[in-house]
Amino acid sequence: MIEIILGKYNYWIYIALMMIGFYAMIAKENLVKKILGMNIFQTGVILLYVSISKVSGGTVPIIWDKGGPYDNPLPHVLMLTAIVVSVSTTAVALALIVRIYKSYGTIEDDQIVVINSHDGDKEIPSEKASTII
Amino acid sequence: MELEAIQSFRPLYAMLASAIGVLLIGLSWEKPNLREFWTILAAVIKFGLVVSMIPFVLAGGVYECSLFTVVPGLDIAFRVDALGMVFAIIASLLWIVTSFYSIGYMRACNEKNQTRYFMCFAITMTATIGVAFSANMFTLFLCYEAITLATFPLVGHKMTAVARRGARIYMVYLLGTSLAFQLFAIFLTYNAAGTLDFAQGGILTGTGSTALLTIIFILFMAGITKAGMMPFHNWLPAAMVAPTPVSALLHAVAVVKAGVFTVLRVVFHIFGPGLLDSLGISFFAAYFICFTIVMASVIALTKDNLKARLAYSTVSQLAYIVLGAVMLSPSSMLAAIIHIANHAFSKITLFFCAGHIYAVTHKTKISELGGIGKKMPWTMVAFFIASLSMIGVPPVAGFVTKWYLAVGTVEAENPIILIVILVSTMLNAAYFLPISYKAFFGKESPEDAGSQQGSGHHKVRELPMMTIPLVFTAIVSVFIGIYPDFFISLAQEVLRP
Amino acid sequence: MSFGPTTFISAAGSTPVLVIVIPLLAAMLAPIVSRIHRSVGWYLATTATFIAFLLSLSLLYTVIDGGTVSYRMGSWAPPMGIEYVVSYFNGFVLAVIAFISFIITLYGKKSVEQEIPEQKIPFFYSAYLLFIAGIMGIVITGDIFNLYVFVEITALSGYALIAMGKDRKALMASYNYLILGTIGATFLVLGIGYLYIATGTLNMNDLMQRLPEIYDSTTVITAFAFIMVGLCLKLALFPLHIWLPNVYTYSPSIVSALMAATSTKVMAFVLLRIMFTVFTPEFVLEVVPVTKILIVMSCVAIIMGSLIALGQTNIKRMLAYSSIGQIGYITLGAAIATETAMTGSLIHILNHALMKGMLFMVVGAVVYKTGIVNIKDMEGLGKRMPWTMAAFTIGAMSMIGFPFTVGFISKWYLATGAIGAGMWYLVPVLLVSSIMTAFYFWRVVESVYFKGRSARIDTLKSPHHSDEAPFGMVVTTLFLAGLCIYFGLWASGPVEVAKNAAAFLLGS
Amino acid sequence: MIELLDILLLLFLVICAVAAISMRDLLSSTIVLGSYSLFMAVVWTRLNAVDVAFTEASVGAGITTMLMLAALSRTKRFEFLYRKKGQQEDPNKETNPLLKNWKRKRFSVTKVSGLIVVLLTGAILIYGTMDMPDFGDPNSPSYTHVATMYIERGQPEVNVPNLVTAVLASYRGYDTLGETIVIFTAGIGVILMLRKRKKT
Amino acid sequence: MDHSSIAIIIVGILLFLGCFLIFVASVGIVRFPDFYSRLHPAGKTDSMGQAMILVSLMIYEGFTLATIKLIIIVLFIFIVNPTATHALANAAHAGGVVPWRKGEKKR
Amino acid sequence: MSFILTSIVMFVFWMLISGETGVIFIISAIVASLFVSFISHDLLFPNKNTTLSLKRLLRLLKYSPWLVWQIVLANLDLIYRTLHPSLPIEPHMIEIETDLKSDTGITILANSITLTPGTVTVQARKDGSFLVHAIAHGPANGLLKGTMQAKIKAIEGDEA
Amino acid sequence: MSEHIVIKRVSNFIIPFIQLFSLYVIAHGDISPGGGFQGGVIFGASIILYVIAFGMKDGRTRISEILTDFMNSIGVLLFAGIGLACVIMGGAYLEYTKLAGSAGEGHGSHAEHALHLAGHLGIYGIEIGIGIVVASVMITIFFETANTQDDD
Amino acid sequence: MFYWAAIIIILCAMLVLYRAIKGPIICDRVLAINAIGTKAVILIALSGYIFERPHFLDIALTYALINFIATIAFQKYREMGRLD
Ligand code: NA
Ligand code: NA
Repeated sequence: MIEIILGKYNYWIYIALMMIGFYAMIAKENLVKKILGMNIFQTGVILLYVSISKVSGGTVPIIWDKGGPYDNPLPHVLMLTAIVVSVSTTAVALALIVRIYKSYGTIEDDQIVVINSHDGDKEIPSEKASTII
Repeated sequence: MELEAIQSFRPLYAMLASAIGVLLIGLSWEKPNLREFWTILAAVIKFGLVVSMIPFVLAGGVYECSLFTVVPGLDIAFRVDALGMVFAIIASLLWIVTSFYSIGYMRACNEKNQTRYFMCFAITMTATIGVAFSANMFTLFLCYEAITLATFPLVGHKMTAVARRGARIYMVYLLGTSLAFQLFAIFLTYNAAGTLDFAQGGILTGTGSTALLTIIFILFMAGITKAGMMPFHNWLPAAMVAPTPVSALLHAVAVVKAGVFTVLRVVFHIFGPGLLDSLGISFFAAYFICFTIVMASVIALTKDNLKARLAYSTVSQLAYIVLGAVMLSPSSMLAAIIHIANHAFSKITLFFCAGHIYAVTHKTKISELGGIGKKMPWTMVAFFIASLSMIGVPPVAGFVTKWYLAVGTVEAENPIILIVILVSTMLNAAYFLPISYKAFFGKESPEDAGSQQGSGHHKVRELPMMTIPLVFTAIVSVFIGIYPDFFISLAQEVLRP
Repeated sequence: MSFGPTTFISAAGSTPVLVIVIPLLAAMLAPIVSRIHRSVGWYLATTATFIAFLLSLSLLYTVIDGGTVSYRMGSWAPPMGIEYVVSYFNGFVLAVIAFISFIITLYGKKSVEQEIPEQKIPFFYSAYLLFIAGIMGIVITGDIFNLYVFVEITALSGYALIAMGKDRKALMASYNYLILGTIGATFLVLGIGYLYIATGTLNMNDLMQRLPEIYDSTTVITAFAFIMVGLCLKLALFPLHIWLPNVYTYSPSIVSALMAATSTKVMAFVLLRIMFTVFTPEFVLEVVPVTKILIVMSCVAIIMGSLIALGQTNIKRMLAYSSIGQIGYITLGAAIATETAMTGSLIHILNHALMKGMLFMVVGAVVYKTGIVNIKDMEGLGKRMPWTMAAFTIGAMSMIGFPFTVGFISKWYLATGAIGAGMWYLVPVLLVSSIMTAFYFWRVVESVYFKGRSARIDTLKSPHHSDEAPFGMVVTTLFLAGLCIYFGLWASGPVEVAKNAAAFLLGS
Repeated sequence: MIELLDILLLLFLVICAVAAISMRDLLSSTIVLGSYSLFMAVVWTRLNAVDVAFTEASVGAGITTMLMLAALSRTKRFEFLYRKKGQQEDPNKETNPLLKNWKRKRFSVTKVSGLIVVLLTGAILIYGTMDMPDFGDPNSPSYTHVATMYIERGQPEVNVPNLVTAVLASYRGYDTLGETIVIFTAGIGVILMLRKRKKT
Repeated sequence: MDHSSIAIIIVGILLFLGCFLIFVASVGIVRFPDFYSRLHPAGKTDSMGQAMILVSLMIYEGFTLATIKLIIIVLFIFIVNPTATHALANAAHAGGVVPWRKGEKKR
Repeated sequence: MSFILTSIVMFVFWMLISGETGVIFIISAIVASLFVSFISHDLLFPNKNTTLSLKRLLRLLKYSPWLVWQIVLANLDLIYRTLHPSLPIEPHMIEIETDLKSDTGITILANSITLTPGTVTVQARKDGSFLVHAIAHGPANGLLKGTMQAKIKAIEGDEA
Repeated sequence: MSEHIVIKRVSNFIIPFIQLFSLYVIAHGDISPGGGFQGGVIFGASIILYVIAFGMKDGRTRISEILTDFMNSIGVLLFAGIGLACVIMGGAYLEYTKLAGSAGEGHGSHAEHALHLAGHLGIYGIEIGIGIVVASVMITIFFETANTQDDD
Repeated sequence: MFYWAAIIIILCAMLVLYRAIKGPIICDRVLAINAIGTKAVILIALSGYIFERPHFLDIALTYALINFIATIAFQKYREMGRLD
């Protein structure tokens, strides 16, 4: 048991980080908070991957004259992609939030639900409809 | 004996005649006379094509036409055999008659959307012939559903709230049950038999457990709602909102007959009498159907609306056909087949009469029909003759059916069903004869008498465009009562082992 | 550089990558060249999707003739490099996606011009092409992490496209999709990470080779669970569907059509692919009882999707819930895991793409001409837009599963497959959903044809003549409607391919 | 990673994460998240993931924070929180009449079910770690299979000393193209959503 | 004692001093009563500690390319950190934050 | 002129941090220097008079040892104040006036104030006046003496 | 921000260095940490710093909207185009050594050198492409997100 | 030696983190984060020497620069309420 804990506890900390972010993503009402949570969630995942790459006694995976062992470069590559995805998603999400604030005047999910429920099922405004027909 | 089969596109041509008619009708929507000409022409050509196939079929031959394979196991294929011929000949002949009648009715009533009406009519007939000539259950199902779709606009033709409601009930029953039960039965059949092709003696023999086959049979029976069996009969009265020619079409020709025809196909060519007999479910089914027969008649008695009474009469009469089929005795099966024809001609006469009465007097209730026989003698005489057929009085067609059915009960050694038939006959008499009595001997209602005196142009006159068809069908009813040989020989062809 | 015969040959041999790269290049070019003229974006998109379609067809034929094609990016051998694998299975899906995308692009010119502000049209087409390229990349990649990358390309462009809807609810739809989509994608990437920890590889074939000996490892089981949940979120399987209705309802018409026709289907495809070609049928059937769970969930999806659709007043929302039900069909076939049922599942990817794409195109045309999205306001539209409504009727019949439409073919294989697998009790689920489908579609058809004009239509001018949607919209819609019938009657071709694909998936 | 240094680093991260999601002032949250990001990069340098650390340094601490600030500057700074009676007024004055009488519940279904989902997910993830190789195990499959190929063949085949670059640009160059497109897509997406009409 | 061990001792001393300064800065940041006063440890002591550690690294490294980079980092820190400190002070001032006066409550 | 100067500064900077001498790297270095210079030369040398800028740079180098010494003093002072149990501080704001004119001069003084004992620049204004936060009276008085201002005025020179 | 002399002056001073550093990071991606992505972000950050210090209007005169719109595409086109060039030269997508063309055929050290060079330049090319996209997109995103011009 | 230096610095960072979380005003937090940033720079530089691979200096340099930009951005946001 002790061995399991010692061998794996680092994974568990990553999982704890992920879950903190995940919780914010699904349980927070504020739209920006959700995005903050998303960032934490994703860094947790990235941490998990990067920790796979570590090998005991390994060094930075840049070839040098003192030789290996080198750490696994693949998870690093994958996680560069993941970081890029994370920042891209964040950018798009923030742009959306700006638009949402402009049209609803709030960035709280539950408040927007209230506003929407008063909105009814309006028709899609069609600029040309009246002129064409 | 092996059936002699020849490959021919003739069954397809018979369908195409009306299908092309649809296009021509649609294209000449601005010229009503031309449009009606196309209807009649298509009907006549179709009838001609069907008739041209009779000799070979009577001689024990079969036309086959395999169109294409949708996916392996699902073929669009047609096949003209004796059973199909019985249905096709009735349907195509009655289409001609109905067309004339429709023209008269629609013009007399100033109905809107006549082009749509005639187009849908032609589509329905195409699908009906498709049902008659289907070579397998898939093609039949396809055409069966096509009938439902094509008749929906006909039922809801008036587009009023009541009409829409009726049409919706019609749709829900027919579509719902066929999708839920019939399709399920087809899936199970295919899975058990590996094919859906109709074959003499059935395809399911020895393919599955008794329980499975019983379930399939029950699903088929529940799924073929067009046959109007209780408890799935409600669509029939609901569909009475349709214009009368449509009701005629539904109750005499296309829809309900497609239903009972499908039942016969299932009994004869999916299960086969032998298998059904060994399953031992037919008698339970028969008792069940007896219930329908009696109940429908009782309900019919309570209806004052003429068309509603006719509708319940249909429920009861269709049950004869199904009863005959599931009793599985030679004579009862024969009765089932020939009653398709017998009921068709008689019931269409009755509806034509009802429609004629409505078109001329705008009356729908039986209680208002006092003395109408004097004003519309041809119509009411025809009505009387057709009633006799319904009751089963010689020499009109219905008698033949009842006779063979009675013989069938004896063959099957089932006196209870015989009693049911007798009771139902009495009930038939009880709800049909008063109508004729009232028409000829009843008193005119005071308002009618008053209004007739007040204005001259309100005088009731029979319209030839409608009278001729109904007289014609009444005559045919009598004719096939006296000379039933033609349909009997076709039926024997079907039942030949 | 010489453009000799080698050029041609290598380019022809590079079809698997070109089919992705060409829409991508077009997406890059769209914002630049559209400065010339505003409609250049559309021409570019049409050309690119058309070329992609041709390439995907040629790829499909290559696969049918010569078996699975493998393309190595940078010529690196598979476990090290990224590989594209085109088999019967994904070649078929690729062709379907490319085709539908092309048709929808062809359809969308006027609709986009109306719904998107003019100066954003170039960027819109760019995002649109990225979405398509992403989806096609998902289909043919043979590397599980590359799959994730393309999932994200699709997702990001999707968020932007959805947010272009005119109603402000489109923004919230997009945002919720973003959150749930990101959770889904992150679960996917977590699962991939666990798989990588367990096996050390990302190549799907290699994974398939290396996984069986460690099937009982908790790491592998967890990986599988996370990949499944992630994908089910993305494909909107019932309890995880909550993002979808609003997305389909409030997106611009062309986006609704494109997403309805492609995205969830592709995710379902990925689900099948991972279940059966990364893991094996033995794993999903024996080691982990996932098929049993999936069957239950699919049935719930089928019933609930249809049930909720019954209560909708907005036509787009109704179609969206209908999609949720239909997705259940696809997963159901996969979960039954017999060749026939799987054929049904795969053929339904094509069929549903045709039907749903076409139905959303119809709604797009209606919105274009009238702005109507409420079913109640569609009364009497049958006379005004006869062709469009004819297409709608055909689509409706196909959704119900009439026997001369594609809908029937799917149902046929699913049902006979279920019965063949001894799960006859699934058939009632299919049939009941058919009936519910009939209810909610027929309600629309009836009000379109059998009611007088709605007050809303009456307010629009010129009631006498038909006011059809523009030619391009009508023709493409009718073309798809025609295909709904064509492939309902002559289904042997696609079914043959689907059958082979099913056999491939099940490893027989 | 059983060393004190790493435990402290991870502890720091957990504190930052909890603080970031529980702070009411979104600006503060953003700032704390920035420090989270800073130390995340330190963790990565500890794990020898130099390229990842580099990326985190430039993106996580820089761009993300900047974008958050930009977004906050155009929305609200404070999260709406449940308040007991007598507590301080909401600094965001409510202007929407629909929300005048609206109150957030103390325990919403979202919160409770969210917590359950999170705990469940975490439990499954931990279950999955049971059969994982220990941290740094040189015989783990992830190291012995493809990774070894990259390490052994990367330099001779691609001729690039930084193996991360070798894999990123060559072996998995196609992924990187995808990654580039992801960025491009984000750019297009933001333009689509936020660009103003040009003044004519 | 050879050259390198002397270097190591110097490195150690500088490292210790650097750590000490940073510690003091941290204590200051926590302990000082208001924002403006906290700027002092944050802006000066911290930078100085940072510089010392980097210088210790330079000595440890000897004269290589890395040393040049370290020098550049130190230079940048001395340009950038006071500017940042100033910017913060400025922001607080613009935001109306009033300096703490002796005798007031800590805040 | 500023373009060339920037290019050279950039090239030197590159070579200092890179140290690679391969052909590709040298070409890259040149291209990069020119590119940066092209887009940003006016940022590094906003003053048109580049000779003046160079002169100022030399004077700044002479100034820096003194500054480093002041920084060391500042730290000693702060260590004392921070660790003393009674926290001996008396924070207050002071205004100082200088006759610095150039932005560079003002910037150097502002940052020097921030780096040196007990004072942080809160505002630096165009007219050469500063608002400074002092941690105690001692450092404030040191600043008010004006030694630093004079030294920086010397860097700035009279040319501007 | 007319009053923020210190911030402006210091920003001015370090922006060129940041920019050069970003290019350095891109160019040295193959021998040390970093590469196109990191370099691109840092370059973008330098422009963001400029915008923050001097305002959006000044920022847009330096880096116009049209320029970033173009560069977004150009970067990816460069990357994807190098891949396509490899296909045209008869190789697989992104098979950089094929860029050596006929010089890379045969077995001599000359051919090997050509292959190395081609591989190297290919990687360099795509790093530059990535750098362009990332920088340009980061600038675009920041400009669009921070732009309060139309807000109330 | 470097290792223990790193540990001390992390502990200091935690000390400062207290200020970052506690505030009370937002400027306090930024100040604290700024200080944490300098600690991160040192940690990264130290890491290179703990592992004997001084590749990390580029990252440290980047950090110093980026941290500055974030602070300036904050200042602008505080003062103007916007970033453009
Ligand atoms: Na989707
Ligand atoms: Na790199």
